[in-house]
Amino acid sequence: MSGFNKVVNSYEEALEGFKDDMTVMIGGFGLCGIPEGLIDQVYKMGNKGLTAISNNAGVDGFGLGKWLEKRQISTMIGSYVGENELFEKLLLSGEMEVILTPQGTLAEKIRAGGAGIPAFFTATGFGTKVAEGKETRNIDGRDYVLEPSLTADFALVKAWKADTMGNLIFNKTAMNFNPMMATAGKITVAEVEEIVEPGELDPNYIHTPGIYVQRVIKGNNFEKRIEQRTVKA
Amino acid sequence: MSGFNKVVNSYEEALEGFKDDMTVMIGGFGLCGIPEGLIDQVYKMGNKGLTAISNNAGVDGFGLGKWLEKRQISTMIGSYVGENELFEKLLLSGEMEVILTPQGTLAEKIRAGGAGIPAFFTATGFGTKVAEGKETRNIDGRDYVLEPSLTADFALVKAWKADTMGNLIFNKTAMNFNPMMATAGKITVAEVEEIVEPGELDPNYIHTPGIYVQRVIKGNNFEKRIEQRTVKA
Amino acid sequence: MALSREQIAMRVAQELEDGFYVNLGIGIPTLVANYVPKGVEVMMQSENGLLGMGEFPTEETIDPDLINAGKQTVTAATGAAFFSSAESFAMIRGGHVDLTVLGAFEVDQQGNIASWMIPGKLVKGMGGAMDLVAGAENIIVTMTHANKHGQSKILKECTLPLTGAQCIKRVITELALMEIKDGAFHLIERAPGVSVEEIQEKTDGDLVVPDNVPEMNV
Amino acid sequence: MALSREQIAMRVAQELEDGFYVNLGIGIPTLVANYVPKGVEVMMQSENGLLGMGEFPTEETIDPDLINAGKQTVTAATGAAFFSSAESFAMIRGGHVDLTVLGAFEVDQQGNIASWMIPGKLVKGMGGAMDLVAGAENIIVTMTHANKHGQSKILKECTLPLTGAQCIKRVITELALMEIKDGAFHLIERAPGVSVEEIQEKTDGDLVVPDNVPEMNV
Repeated sequence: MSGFNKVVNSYEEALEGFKDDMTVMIGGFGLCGIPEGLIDQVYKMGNKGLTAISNNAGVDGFGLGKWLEKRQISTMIGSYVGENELFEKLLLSGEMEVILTPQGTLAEKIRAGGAGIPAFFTATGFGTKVAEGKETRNIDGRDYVLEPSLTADFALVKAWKADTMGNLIFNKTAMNFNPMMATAGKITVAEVEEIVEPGELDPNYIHTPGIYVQRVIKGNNFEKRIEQRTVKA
Repeated sequence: MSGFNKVVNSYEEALEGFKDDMTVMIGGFGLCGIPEGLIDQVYKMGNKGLTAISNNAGVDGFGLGKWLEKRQISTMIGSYVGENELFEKLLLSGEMEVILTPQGTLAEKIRAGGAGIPAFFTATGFGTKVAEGKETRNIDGRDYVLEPSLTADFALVKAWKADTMGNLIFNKTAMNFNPMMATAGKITVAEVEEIVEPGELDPNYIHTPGIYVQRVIKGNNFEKRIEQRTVKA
Repeated sequence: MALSREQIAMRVAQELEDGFYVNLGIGIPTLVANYVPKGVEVMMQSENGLLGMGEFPTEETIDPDLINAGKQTVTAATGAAFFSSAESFAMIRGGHVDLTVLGAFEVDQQGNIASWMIPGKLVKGMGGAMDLVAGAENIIVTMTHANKHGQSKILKECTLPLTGAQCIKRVITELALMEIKDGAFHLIERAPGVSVEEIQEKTDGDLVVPDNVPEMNV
Repeated sequence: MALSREQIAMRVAQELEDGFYVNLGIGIPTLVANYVPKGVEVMMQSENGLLGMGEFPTEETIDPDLINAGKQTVTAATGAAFFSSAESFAMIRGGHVDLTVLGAFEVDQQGNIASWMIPGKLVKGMGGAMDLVAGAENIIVTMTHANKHGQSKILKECTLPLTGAQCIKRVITELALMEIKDGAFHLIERAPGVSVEEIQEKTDGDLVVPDNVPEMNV
């Protein structure tokens, strides 16, 4: 088998080497574009002490909400996380640490992590709680906060299509945090709706080049639950 | 006319407001993916004292080589620039200042400029001339240099196709520095091979969203000169 | 008469210019999209990765992969583009969005804004609000002038944790349109039939009142 | 016998592993692509924005929009991807490239490399070399052991302006394969028929020589 064939055939194989106390990034915005099957597999495996980096924390009983059920997350890094009763309970009881990060800063910290940039300045959060304890600096008359980058042991992302070499394309706003996370995982696992042969994806429109992706798995039966089903009056 | 119709019909209009002593970014890698007509127009207008930010500086008589003929550039920021006899002469005579910047740092400085990141750390260039006079810092055991971002008064980019709203797609390796430069110009002008109606480009595969682009012009007769014509034996 | 939520949105919509790229927050700001003036075209940016947000879908066209930052199903307008969250906030942080409209719990006369956290209650997080207020040159805050207990939210100094420092220049409430500069609120317009005295009474921060305060045209 | 340029490339090619993403510099490194071992597939990264560089085109398929970092016309391999220079160097700087092969004027026993500038001569610029040496864990430098005047380029301390500090761990010359660690060159292999004495003589830096120095298999 070619060294570039990254397709694995089971969720067990997709998460081989995933251990307690690891740092893991999970793509998605709300429930849109989340790697449902990989999240379920981590739930099944029951690993504890995880640092989870994800914009949101799922809802009760779905997405990362499942990890909360089993108290798998010890630290959650996200921008908007409280749409979930259990989350609130774990936060207030101190069972889980939560590091709230502005959404754009979170996205940029992850991109920086993947791109070998250890830290950058941003105006976001200057003068707020977010800047507490961080270095700040005035550059050309404006105040900025120094933000370190983020990387992870595993990045679990959801893509629309992959080729067997791990080149990925995303669909519409299901892209969100997935491309940056794909670059920032030591092991990046992509759960996708369709796997095609190399050459079938147009090289001019690859969102995530395969160099960032270590494993590809075809997901079963994505539920794609909608949080705010809103239609035209 | 809709406020989103960014198409201009002449190079004069495309470069309205372009003045002496401005900072200008010019897309391209070597002669691949350069905005030929916009470069020619600046040559015709004869503006002087320009700070030119471009990976390379063209060749004698073509691309930015033409600006050199008229001594239009006072400061050149690039990564690899000496493929041009006139360039050498201007550099040695002190008629032009040259700020050599590692290619990846240059790309990242431009991206950062467009993205509102005023400065970032990178390991590139640590311990070399590039780091002289710059802040350095050890982060988690590795040494980094602080690099400020770059922006420009005008960014002149070359795309393959645009819609009238300024959404751009690039072709193959003619993409290179163009997408980042498009984000970093106060006024970004895209010279393109084809202009289509809004909706004709697939929103899932836009390389540069129109928000970054102020003017679009259809180029005449791209020469697309090849520097190293290499074919299979 | 104090403005309704819709009227606040209508007044904000008068600030839209043809060709503007606009980010609208949740709540009243969302309503602004319903009142875009005739002859004006705007493109809505949604920070989860969409430039050119269209109207809500029908039951037939609903797509779970196409939502806005409020997690509502939406459509893409003609000429839209999809991109990553990093690209989206590059636009926002880089100052490429022409107008940002968002709600707030409090603003103060230094231009500070508090909109994301009420200590003691559950903290959901700031989402993209801190990036939006840090990135935009042109921000309009829509909010009620006072809380349900009648306490002013237009303050000398914010009491809640800030979303951004010294970044807000315009506020539209049910009573007034105010600009913030030189450490004070400046009354620019009042809601039809609302007296300057009522506005002054409900404003805790320093309020500069010119001789003539025109009524809003809503 | 000292290795030919082709033989140096052949020896480097033995370091390729199936599934490697590789960036090859200009000169001898480019030749490595011709000697990829049987059963090994690699993808070539070209820093101007191409992952999966293919062979040179024919006159019919030549495309001015498709070049490599040496500005030569190339083709795209099956499974290739195009991207911006920022993305390309995100890959490089972020350590995603498995192997980088590049030339040098000098290397020294601290792992410093000088490859871009000879003061007094025209300076063309460093291109992507500084990013490549800073970003890669796994770098092989290919170079001649000495210059045409017989002066060693395998030094105690580089004399030319550096491309990168303390980043080089392996060097392959026409005479030897050496590793750099603990402030010295370690002789690992010698070119067939080349004596340890000749290598020592042409090496200015400290050279650690084990009891047995096998010949390269080229």
